[in-house]
Amino acid sequence: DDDVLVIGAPLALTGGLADEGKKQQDVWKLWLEKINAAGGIDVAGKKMQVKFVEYDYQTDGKRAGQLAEKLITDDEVDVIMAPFGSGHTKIIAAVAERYQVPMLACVASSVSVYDQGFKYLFGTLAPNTGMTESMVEFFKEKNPELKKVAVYGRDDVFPKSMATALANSAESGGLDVVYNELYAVGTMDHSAAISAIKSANPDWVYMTGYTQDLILGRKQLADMGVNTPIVTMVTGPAYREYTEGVGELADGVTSSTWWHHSTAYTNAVGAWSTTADFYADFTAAYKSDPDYVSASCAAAADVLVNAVQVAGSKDKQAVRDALAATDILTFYGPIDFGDNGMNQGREMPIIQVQGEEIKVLYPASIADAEMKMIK
Amino acid sequence: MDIIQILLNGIVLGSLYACIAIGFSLVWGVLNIINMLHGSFIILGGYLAFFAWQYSGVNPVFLLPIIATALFGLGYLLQYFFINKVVSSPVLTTLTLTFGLDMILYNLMTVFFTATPRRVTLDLGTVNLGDMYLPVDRLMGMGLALFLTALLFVVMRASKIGRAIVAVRMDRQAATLMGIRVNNVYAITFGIGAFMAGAAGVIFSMVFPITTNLTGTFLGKAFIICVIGGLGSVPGALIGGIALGLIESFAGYTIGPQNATTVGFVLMLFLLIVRPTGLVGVKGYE
Amino acid sequence: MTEILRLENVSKSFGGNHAVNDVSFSLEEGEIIGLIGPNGAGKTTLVNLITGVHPLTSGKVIFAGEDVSKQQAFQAARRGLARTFQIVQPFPNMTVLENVAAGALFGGGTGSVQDALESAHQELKFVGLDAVADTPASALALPNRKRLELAKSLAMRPKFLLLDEVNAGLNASEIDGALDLIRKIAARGVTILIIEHLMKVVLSISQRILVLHHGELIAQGDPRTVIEDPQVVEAYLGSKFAARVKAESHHV
Amino acid sequence: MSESFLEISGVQAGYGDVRVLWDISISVKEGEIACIVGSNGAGKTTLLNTISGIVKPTAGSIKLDGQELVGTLPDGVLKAGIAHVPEGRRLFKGLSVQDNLMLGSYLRNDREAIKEDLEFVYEIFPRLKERATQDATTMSGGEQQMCAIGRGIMSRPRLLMIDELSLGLAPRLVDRLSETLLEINKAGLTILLVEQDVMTAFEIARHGFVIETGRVTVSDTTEALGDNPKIKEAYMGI
Amino acid sequence: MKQFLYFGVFALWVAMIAATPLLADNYTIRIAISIAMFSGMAVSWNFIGGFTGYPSFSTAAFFGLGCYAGAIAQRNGIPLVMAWLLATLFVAVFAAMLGAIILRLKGHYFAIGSIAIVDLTRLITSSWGSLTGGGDGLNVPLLQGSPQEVSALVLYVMLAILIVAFLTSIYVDRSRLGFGLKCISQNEEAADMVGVNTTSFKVVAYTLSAVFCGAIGAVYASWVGYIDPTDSFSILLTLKVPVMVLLGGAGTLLGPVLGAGVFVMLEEVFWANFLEWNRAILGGIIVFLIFFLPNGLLKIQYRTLFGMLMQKLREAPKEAEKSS
Ligand SMILES: Nc1ncnc2c1ncn2[C@@H]1O[C@H](COP(=O)(O)OP(=O)(O)OP(=O)(O)O)[C@@H](O)[C@H]1O
Ligand SMILES: Nc1ncnc2c1ncn2[C@@H]1O[C@H](COP(=O)(O)OP(=O)(O)OP(=O)(O)O)[C@@H](O)[C@H]1O
Ligand SMILES: [Mg+2]
Ligand SMILES: [Mg+2]
Repeated sequence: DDDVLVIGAPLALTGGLADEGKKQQDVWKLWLEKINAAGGIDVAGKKMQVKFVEYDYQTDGKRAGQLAEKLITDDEVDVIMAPFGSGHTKIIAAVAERYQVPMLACVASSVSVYDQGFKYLFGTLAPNTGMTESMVEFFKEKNPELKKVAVYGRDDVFPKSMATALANSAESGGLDVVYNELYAVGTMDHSAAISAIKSANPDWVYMTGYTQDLILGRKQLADMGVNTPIVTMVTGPAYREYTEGVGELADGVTSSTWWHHSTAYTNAVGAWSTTADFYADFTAAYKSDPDYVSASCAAAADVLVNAVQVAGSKDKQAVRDALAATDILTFYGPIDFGDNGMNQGREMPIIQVQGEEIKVLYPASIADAEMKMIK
Repeated sequence: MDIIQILLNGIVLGSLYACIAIGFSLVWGVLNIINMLHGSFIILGGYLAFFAWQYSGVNPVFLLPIIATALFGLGYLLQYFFINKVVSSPVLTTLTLTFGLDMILYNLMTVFFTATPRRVTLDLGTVNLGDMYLPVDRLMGMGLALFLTALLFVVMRASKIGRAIVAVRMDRQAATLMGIRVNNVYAITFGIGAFMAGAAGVIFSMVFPITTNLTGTFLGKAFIICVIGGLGSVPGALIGGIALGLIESFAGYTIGPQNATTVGFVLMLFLLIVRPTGLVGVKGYE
Repeated sequence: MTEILRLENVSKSFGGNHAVNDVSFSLEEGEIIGLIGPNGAGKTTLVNLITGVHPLTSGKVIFAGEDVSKQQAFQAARRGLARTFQIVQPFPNMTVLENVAAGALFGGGTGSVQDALESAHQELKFVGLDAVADTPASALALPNRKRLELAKSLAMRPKFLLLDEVNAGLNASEIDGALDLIRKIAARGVTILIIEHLMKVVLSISQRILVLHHGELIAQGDPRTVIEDPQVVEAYLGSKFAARVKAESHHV
Repeated sequence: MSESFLEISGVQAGYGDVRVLWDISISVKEGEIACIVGSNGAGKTTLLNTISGIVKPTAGSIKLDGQELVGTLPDGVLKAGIAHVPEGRRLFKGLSVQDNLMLGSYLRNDREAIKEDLEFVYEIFPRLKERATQDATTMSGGEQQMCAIGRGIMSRPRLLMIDELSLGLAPRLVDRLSETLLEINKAGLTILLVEQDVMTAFEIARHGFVIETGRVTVSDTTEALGDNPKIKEAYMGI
Repeated sequence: MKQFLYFGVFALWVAMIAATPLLADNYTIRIAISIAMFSGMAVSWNFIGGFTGYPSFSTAAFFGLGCYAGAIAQRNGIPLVMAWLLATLFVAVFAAMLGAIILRLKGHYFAIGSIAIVDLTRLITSSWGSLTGGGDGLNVPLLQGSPQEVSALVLYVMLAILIVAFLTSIYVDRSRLGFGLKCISQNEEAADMVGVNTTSFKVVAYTLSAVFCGAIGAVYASWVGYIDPTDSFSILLTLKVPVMVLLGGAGTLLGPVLGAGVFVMLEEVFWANFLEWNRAILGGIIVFLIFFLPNGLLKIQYRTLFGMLMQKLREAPKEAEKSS
């Protein structure tokens, strides 16, 4: 059917990544309502309808690949949206590449996903390294005493790459990395590592992992009397579950994120023309703040629509070329895919929990609070 | 001073681990069933504690008896109506059956509770002893875990039902001749296993974030602890749990957290081969 | 006559319990030897030591001139040292024929499964079980199970057969049949060591008797002398049975 | 009032579709020792299992001192006063001798009396006292048989059923056990014995039953049975 | 006679799977590949779990090691087919050495020992980042060719492995080895006594249960193009394979193939139709099968099945009475 743009999305709706999968599902639903309200999208002077086909792959990699194939061959989708996480994105990218179907990775930021020379893979998140470098510089500026940092990350594609990137940035930024370890997936206790961190006596603790790891980590840091002025958890505070699970101890925890709703882009291409519009619609629908996963996924859909419009058809090759040439501004920020298909680096927000709220500290253009040190 | 802190960490963590393993070990040792449901029982206990706490505001410690008893009931019924029918089949059959039941329970839990991590945020602070820090909630968890272990130990050793459980484990028909109702004893044993799992879940909800994704992790820990301590033995599970806690604590500190879990597994394999009955051999009433 | 089995100062202890203590004896090829002794004297343990089930604590077992003290059970079987179990141990879900074939195939060194099944057929005929060849072993009643155990051992073409209470649980008339069978086996040139508490069996069949008590060999010799040995009467027979056995043995 | 203590009449039983007991009627008087003999597979064990409630009879009645036991579960039968020492001893592996004995008193609550009975068992079987802490199943056959009988006594039964008393026991021990049984019997316990060694059985028991393929074919005093030429030939090998 | 029937049914089934590239779309081929893959692993597992009666849960360890060995070999420039063979050989040697150690365990202890191997291999793979990429996983060079060519190629290679595994199992079943394994599964002590070298027989069976899984893992890695420790050494896989065999009939020749086929297709159906509840439904089916087909699909006596059902229904209230 030529008048319907079919988007396929294998999602983790159950299993380990179920919460993330649901977020993707939710935001696309919102996005689709918006598009449908406008009667579809305009392509080459005609209205084209948009449809999502979603399957649950139960956080099982083998299944993810299988469903990608089903989407492509059985449901004949025009484009694939990748699920949460770099690992599963890789699996699906291999299938999409083989079938030469354009694929948008909206929640995969590890460079290792993009360095395989794939032609049909495009990612809306920017490289991790950009985030860590600016963070080191910003913290050094805010806290001249800052000398020693402890890095503690989960041994999983994304958290590991963030931890590695930060350790590198910290070293080249002149900080002393006094502790740098990974913990295995499924670790239920961090007291041993935190004891070791404590005896290394850092000024800054940087921990990465899934929400449940970070809740536990934050609590154990406090329990074991690690009182560094800066505690950063990635992606912790970006999620509501984190702040709820940690309670008062969340106060003062910093994080970096690819997007925050206090950014204020206007005149954007896509379903929402300003960040504020998106924020308003999202909070009205879901009674909670959107995080970077929601925004990036919605933006990916916008980029896709834009590419189809530029190409003037849903021909896969044409859409792919249009995607490669993309350089637009969305409510989520500018999107301009580099040679490897990844969104070009830009300034990414550093956020902090202050009281009940999430405040933006950096970049100055959107900052709405001063950084507080944890006492 | 670090060394004492690590030692204490290990012991506290180990007691919590023991709590995970006791019910599992009992069911395995007595009924000869590898209960794949055990991890889900723990999580179920944890979620029930969380929601009951959120709803009522009552400290989960006081909810523990109710929740654990509810799990006892669930375990009793599952055993009585399902597992008892195949209880004397080979390991693989009972394992597959509990695996199937677990898939159902797990699915129900993900639908009703979602995978969102939940934690009872009491945040009771810490006790300081000089340089040492001991979180109050963990200490409380340890206290409860030890209390329950002791209670179960006494039940197994001194009570009639305890003796009946051991007899049934050894020879079903001979136990019948002693006047013991075997199906009932099986169901009670499985119920006790579920009770301990539920109690562990409640304790954990105050200390760890609970999510359905952890069922496998809990099950894995229970396995290791059983092997270290010996099957079907209450003191064995306690010793196994504390041993694992100490190993992870020391290994995590010295060779890094990433390898700490591996060390636990290597130790377990080693023990399995040199001493399959565990540190505390299976004997008598334990 | 040549020596087939010799034990030199064999001992075995379980923890502090000396189940077998410094036992030495030697057996000739073709003999039928009875081994008696009170319960717990160490008879079964001795069989386990000879067939490599338990390692020796000390001492030596020499079989057909070869030191076999360190052998494993399956090696014993392949050497021609077969045994039956006090508590019968069939392969329950295999047919009677397959049970026996297993003996032929592994212990008897038959080349192929087909050959093993054939020779199993012969052994079944020999012990009189051919009628039930295709029933599963678990369906047999006790006397037939004991015979199956025998057939299985025979299929291994043993030079030496250890029979641990193969007649226990049989009544007097069933025992007669069993004894005939054992004699037939002996006639094939197999050396037999028979453990039994039924005096009737031991006395009527053994050429020589060994008596074990508290793990030690307290008497050996021809049956009549042994059962009159006051030590044996005291430790094993009891005066009443001694009298009864004596009376019976006049009968025989 | 009834003279007969255990009264079994017209019992039929089996496993699944296989009928083993066809029509069994037996009566045992209080205070006596009775024995059941018969060839392998005749159904002796099945009969004991039926009495103790493990096997459900399809017809007939089993009464102890007037109380109907058919339909009662094994624990009820035990409570009514019948203890069963099973064929093959069936001791609990991994438990000490003493723990095994104590399990015999599982349904009782009278601590003092239990202690007394334990002392009594140790008195008649001093070997068990020596081995009180050993794993019961690592003992030799004879020791295990003692333990099994002791375990039966520990329920303080009114009727003790023993399956294959002499199986695998040294002659002297059989002798000793027989004497012990007579002693226990004198103390007031009724005993029903299943025995392969007919000579021994007839020596101890007053009354005997011969079971052939699930039917009682002869029932008489043991004296008379011992003189019966058919029985001599079939069961005593004379 | 019976042998021919087995051959016939198996050949027909394989032919049907092999025909999918001619008849169906790539998604169906992918299911066919899944069936071939799981059948191969099930037939493999049958050597230790079915014939020998040892409840082994090591399948995922062998599969995962096959994945990694194949991937690492390829990344180091070894040609595709060579890399597959090398991985297979590596897994076989690994299993033989491991078997000599853990087969001293029996029953439940063996079960845990074997399941621990899965976690251990996963953790080691995960920590040995320099060789395996750790938690990042490894990218494996993609197979060249169009999607159709690639999936057909993978399917035929998987089928070839399955056929070899199946023929091996027929051979073993008729041979001295198989006879000895059956003796071990019935009564290991007695097997020892009749002269079966139980240790070496078990090691051979364990190795056979590994070698095909290793090969399948290596091919799988090349097919998907990316592997990571959690997916390669998945506990779910290690549990699924024995369930499949049990479903079909453990210790039989066709049972594993049948069980794997039915299981994969059932899973597919529930997946497609009951998104939210598919796991529970699958669990329910497993529970049902354990009760009503304890010996597997192959051993159904359809006539008695109905009788059994009725009897269970009649018994249920009685059981409850009995204990009250
Ligand atoms: N595996 C074991 N562990 C500990 N003790 C054992 C073991 N096997 C045997 N024993 C002990 O060794 C002694 C000898 O036992 P054994 O079975 O050899 O006696 P037996 O002469 O065969 O007796 P029976 O005539 O009753 O069969 C006994 O005291 C027994 O308790
Ligand atoms: N659990 C069972 N299931 C099916 N049949 C059984 C079972 N137990 C015994 N039988 C059968 O019932 C019949 C009687 O067995 P039973 O054990 O009662 O005989 P017995 O007289 O005690 O013999 P023995 O002297 O060998 O102990 C035998 O044919 C036996 O095969
Ligand atoms: Mg013996
Ligand atoms: Mg009997």
